[in-house]
Amino acid sequence: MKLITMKRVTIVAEALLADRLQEDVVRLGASGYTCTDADGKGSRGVRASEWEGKNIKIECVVQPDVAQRILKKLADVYFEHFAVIAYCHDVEVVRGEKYS
Amino acid sequence: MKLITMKRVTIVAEALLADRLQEDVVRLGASGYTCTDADGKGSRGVRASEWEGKNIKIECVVQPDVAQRILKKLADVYFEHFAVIAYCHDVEVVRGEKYS
Amino acid sequence: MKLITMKRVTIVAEALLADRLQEDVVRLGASGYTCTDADGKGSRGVRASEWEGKNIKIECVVQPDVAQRILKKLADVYFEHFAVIAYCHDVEVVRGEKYS
Amino acid sequence: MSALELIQLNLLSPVILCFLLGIAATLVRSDMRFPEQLYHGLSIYLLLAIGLKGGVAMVSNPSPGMIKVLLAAVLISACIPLWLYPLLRKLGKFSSADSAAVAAHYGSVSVVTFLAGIAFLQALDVPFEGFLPAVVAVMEVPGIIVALLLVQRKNPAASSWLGSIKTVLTGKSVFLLLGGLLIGVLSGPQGMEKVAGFFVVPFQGVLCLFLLEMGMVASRRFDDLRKTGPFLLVFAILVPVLHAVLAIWLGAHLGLSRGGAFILGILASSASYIAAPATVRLALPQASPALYLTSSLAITFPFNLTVGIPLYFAISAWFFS
Amino acid sequence: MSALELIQLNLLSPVILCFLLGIAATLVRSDMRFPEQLYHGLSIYLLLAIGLKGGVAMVSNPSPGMIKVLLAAVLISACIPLWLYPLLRKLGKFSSADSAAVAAHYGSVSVVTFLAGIAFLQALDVPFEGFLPAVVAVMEVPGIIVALLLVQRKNPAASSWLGSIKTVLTGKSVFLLLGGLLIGVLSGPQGMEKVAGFFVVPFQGVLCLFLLEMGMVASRRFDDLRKTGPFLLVFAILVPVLHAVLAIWLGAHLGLSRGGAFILGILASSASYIAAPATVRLALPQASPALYLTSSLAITFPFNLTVGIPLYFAISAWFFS
Amino acid sequence: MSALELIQLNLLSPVILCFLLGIAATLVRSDMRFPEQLYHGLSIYLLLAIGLKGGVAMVSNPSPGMIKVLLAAVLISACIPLWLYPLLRKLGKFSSADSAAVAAHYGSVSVVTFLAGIAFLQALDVPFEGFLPAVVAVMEVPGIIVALLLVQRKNPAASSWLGSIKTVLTGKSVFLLLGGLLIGVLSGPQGMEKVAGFFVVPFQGVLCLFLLEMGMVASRRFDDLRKTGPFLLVFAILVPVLHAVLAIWLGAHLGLSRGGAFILGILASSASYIAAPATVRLALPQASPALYLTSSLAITFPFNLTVGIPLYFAISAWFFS
Ligand SMILES: Nc1ncnc2c1ncn2[C@@H]1O[C@H](COP(=O)(O)O)[C@@H](O)[C@H]1O
Ligand SMILES: Nc1ncnc2c1ncn2[C@@H]1O[C@H](COP(=O)(O)O)[C@@H](O)[C@H]1O
Ligand SMILES: Nc1ncnc2c1ncn2[C@@H]1O[C@H](COP(=O)(O)O)[C@@H](O)[C@H]1O
Ligand code: NA
Ligand code: NA
Ligand code: NA
Repeated sequence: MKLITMKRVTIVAEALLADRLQEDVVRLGASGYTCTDADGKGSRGVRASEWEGKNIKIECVVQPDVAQRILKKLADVYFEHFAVIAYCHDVEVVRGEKYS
Repeated sequence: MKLITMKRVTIVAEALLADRLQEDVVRLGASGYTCTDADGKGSRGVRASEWEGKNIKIECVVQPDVAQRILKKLADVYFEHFAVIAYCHDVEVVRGEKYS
Repeated sequence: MKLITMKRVTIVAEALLADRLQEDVVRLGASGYTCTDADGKGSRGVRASEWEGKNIKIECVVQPDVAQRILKKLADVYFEHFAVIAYCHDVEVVRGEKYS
Repeated sequence: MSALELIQLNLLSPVILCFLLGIAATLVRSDMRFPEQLYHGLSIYLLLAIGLKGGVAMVSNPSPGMIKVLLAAVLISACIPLWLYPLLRKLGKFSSADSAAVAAHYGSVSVVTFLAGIAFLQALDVPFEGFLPAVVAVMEVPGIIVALLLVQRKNPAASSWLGSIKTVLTGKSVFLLLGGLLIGVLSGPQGMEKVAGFFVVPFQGVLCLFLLEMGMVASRRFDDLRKTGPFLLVFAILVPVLHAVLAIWLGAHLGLSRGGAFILGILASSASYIAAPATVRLALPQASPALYLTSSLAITFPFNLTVGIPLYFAISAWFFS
Repeated sequence: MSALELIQLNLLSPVILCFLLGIAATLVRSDMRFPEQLYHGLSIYLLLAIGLKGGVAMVSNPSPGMIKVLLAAVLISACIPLWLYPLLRKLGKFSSADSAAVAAHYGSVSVVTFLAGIAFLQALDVPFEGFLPAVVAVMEVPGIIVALLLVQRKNPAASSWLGSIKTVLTGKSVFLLLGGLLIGVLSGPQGMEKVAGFFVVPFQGVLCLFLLEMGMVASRRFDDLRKTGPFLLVFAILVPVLHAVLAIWLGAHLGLSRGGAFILGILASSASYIAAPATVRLALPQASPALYLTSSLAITFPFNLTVGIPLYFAISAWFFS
Repeated sequence: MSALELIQLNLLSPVILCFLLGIAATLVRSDMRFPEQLYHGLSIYLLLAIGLKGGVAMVSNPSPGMIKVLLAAVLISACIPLWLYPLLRKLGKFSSADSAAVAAHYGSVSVVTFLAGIAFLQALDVPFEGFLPAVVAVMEVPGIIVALLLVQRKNPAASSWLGSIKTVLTGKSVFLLLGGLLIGVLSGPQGMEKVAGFFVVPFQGVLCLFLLEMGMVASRRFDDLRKTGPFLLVFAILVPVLHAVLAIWLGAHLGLSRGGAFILGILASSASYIAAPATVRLALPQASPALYLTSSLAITFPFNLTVGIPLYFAISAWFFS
């Protein structure tokens, strides 16, 4: 069982951004993503549509350079005005070729 | 893109504890948390209100010492009688200052 | 607070497989699992029952050898025809004995 | 009608048949799942609707003696744990925490059993007091509080006193029952007329759907019956019958109609499986949910729905003749 | 009425218009999302309600020959895959797994198409047999099992035989249809009276809402039509028409009323898109969902709803005059 | 009736009492949670039902002058931001983005306020034009677009122009209102008859349940009132009254009935809290949601529901006597 090391990027953001962030991660090189509904509290606590769905969590398994690009894009574009956090860590996957 | 290493703590617990655990992690130093609904099976399998929401999963990104304190608190207070598991691992975040 | 290193395995799969995968991980040695509903997009995009629940995400904290076995089983049995991804990484848990 | 005819009438009503169908779903391992949010939605509907109807009934047919009945109802709730706790300790050999936990459940009430009782009265065209939803509301909390007072809590995980009381008081059933009553009283029959198409016409059918789910929930606990032993089984059937008889007798003396006294009996007899478990779990984490939920949800609740309701109604004839 | 007038009547009914609105929602890329749990809740309601009504009809207007019709219905379902499998293998050049998968879908039935057929009959005031929901229930499973028997499964991921049969038998539609029927029979017209405000009065409107969602679901598959080729398109329209005609003819000979024979035609004609896909996906993972879901959900289902229903009713006149 | 009597009538209607009960739930910190998917389900129902009823009314009682009214409605929406933007900039000292954001909300409309207005007219038996749902649909979008045009967007996170317009146009309220209207027109009174048990009979009651949730949502924003200052409070009450009076006057001149003119007033007066916030958040991320949501959801919406509706109706008497 050969395992290959990749990065998993986790993004938590207000639900309104779902479509955009999903497009972004794919455009930046993710071969896919997994998205779950979430609730949360942060330092800002600002959200525009309280009862229209709260937060979403997007997770994608990507090559390290793609992870870098995704985090950079988030920092540049979304961090200032939107409720968004993001982080990444190493994971070991089976069949690494699926993710590139 | 400078990344800073932090700890992500994951807590899975019966839904009834949601409010208390969220207050706990914030009191112990987390700048925020993300909470999702979950189902699950463990070694105990005890739950008081089957159809009133099952488990919850709380994830928070914190400084290592805060992670330690959270895990300790959980072990001391909740592990004996409640359906709770918790673990942590390293993550790399953008803008580490947000989390302290 | 003594922490013990274990593996967390994450499986994302089409919802139809939920029962089977849960049985599989327990049979292969997991002491429990946590399961959340999820949405997602991958390279295949094939699913049989679009509106009957989308994806599920199963997470389990296990001994390294159990993690190996779970990943192998998934690769052998499910990867060819089903929409499934899986990966694992190290986590630190309190009271490691609970997981074996 | 004889008790047997009443039991048959009850068992063949759509409401109870749906409950039995829910039990069957678990037994044949059907993959039917009841959406959780639908369950919550239906419960909001049922609580608000029964409150509303009660409120309107209160202004259109005011029944005297409400305050007296409410006080008696609080007293009943508060006293139940006082005798159940020693009973469970001594006869049942339960731990202190387990005894208090079970006592709390029988001190509180089951709203769904109440609704089934009302549906039963309506099928028989027996009248009852409009303020009964208020009786449900005041009976939900006292028994839980008294039971928790009976046992010392030194567990670090146990919720604080204030926390426990807050949990039960802000529960949605108390809030919606009283809120519905108030709206019913304020908007009166003309207001009701406009919303009867939603809150009255489909009510019994919605109750059917809800009981389908309750049947599934209750029967998922049937497996635990083997673990909990025969004492609990006997306890969870005899105690409700006893409580029902005493409360009906008391209701008759308080001047309630036969329907009203019967409902008071149902309430005293029933055991909570929503407010009490949530509160007890946090306040007495060392108590075993397998014990208190099995007795209230897997024994008393199905017993009351199927046999208890017609039985108590037959019994109520003794006091009203 | 001519077939054309019937088509017009059908297309302008709120039920079908809501279905078309659902399709439009996908085409104009509206951001409307139908809550998943609402979908599940409505389906539970519709299945239980149609069962209930059938059960009550069975006791108030018993129709003879139910057993005969049920047996014939099982036979129809079981035989359909037997001729469709070679047809798809030879003419369609489909793989063995794909052929069996598609055959399984046409051997089973679509409950929603059945409900739309019933609504159509009610709009025309045409009577039908009360036991028809039982016919739906028995037609759901046999075709799937027969189709799976036709192909050898050596894939390690494939579910076991027993597993497949269990999946289809414990499905919620079979369970709720039969459960509803039983409740209807047991509680009878007086029981029904109490719950008619929920299970009868709003039924057609609920069906509208449900078809709004079904329109969105079906049309999301339209894109796949380009991939699946012309053979499947022709197959998924001609085969249903053929099945409908044969089943109506058979129904007439079995002594069914015109309405009943028409419904038997609808059922034979319709293709499953709930029970069959779930079972087939697990039993034949190598078969392409794009093929079987596109044909049943994106072609046959909309065709039957819009054109098939009035067409089959017009055809049924040949056998009843 | 005097304005005061009308206010009392409105405040004691079940619909408004449920809204107040929702506010109370937040204030007493009840743990009642309204299931999110139920909220979405009810909103789909309400939009479709009101559209349907309007469509049927359009064919059974055609009212002249629809096009004229629709054009006027678009114009009203489009003009509102043009004067509110400078007002907020100058008098309110708001940033450019904040001013445009708030202006967008008042240029659009609140469907729930509209529904409450209709319920109010029905309680008084005042007739109104069938095409009013179309007026709601056309008033939702223009004000938002005009407001966004008023401010330059150079933020990299801001959504593109096309994106913003797409978001508002494909929103579910516009789609369902117009879709319902179309279905109503096509299927006519006979079609309606079949589904009235679902789309008409329970309508007001469903609206009650929906407003219970809206009360909770609105009141969760009450805390922000302290942060936003007195200017916004005055703004969010006076501006709606002014808009209502002007629109009623205009409606009277366009030949609308008193009911119709009153509804036009309600619409002009109301502020969006669904379409506008979603669009503005993405198009003007630097604008503060605390400002625009507090004013529209926590001030204008409750004000209009409780005081505005009866007040505007009393005012409408000036123009129709
Ligand atoms: N320290 C944290 N750990 C986990 N999740 C967080 C943390 N801080 C914020 N979040 C999540 O990110 C969302 C936005 O955070 P913020 O922008 O700080 O309001 C919150 O709603 C949480 O779901
Ligand atoms: N790179 C990825 N990162 C995270 N999740 C993924 C990724 N690729 C696929 N998935 C998830 O796995 C499911 C199946 O993927 P696939 O088999 O590629 O269609 C998708 O629906 C996603 O939820
Ligand atoms: N090994 C495990 N891996 C992942 N989640 C677990 C594991 N064991 C328990 N859980 C989760 O923790 C909850 C409580 O576990 P327990 O206290 O063992 O019953 C379960 O319902 C699961 O959601
Ligand atoms: Na009791
Ligand atoms: Na068929
Ligand atoms: Na406006």
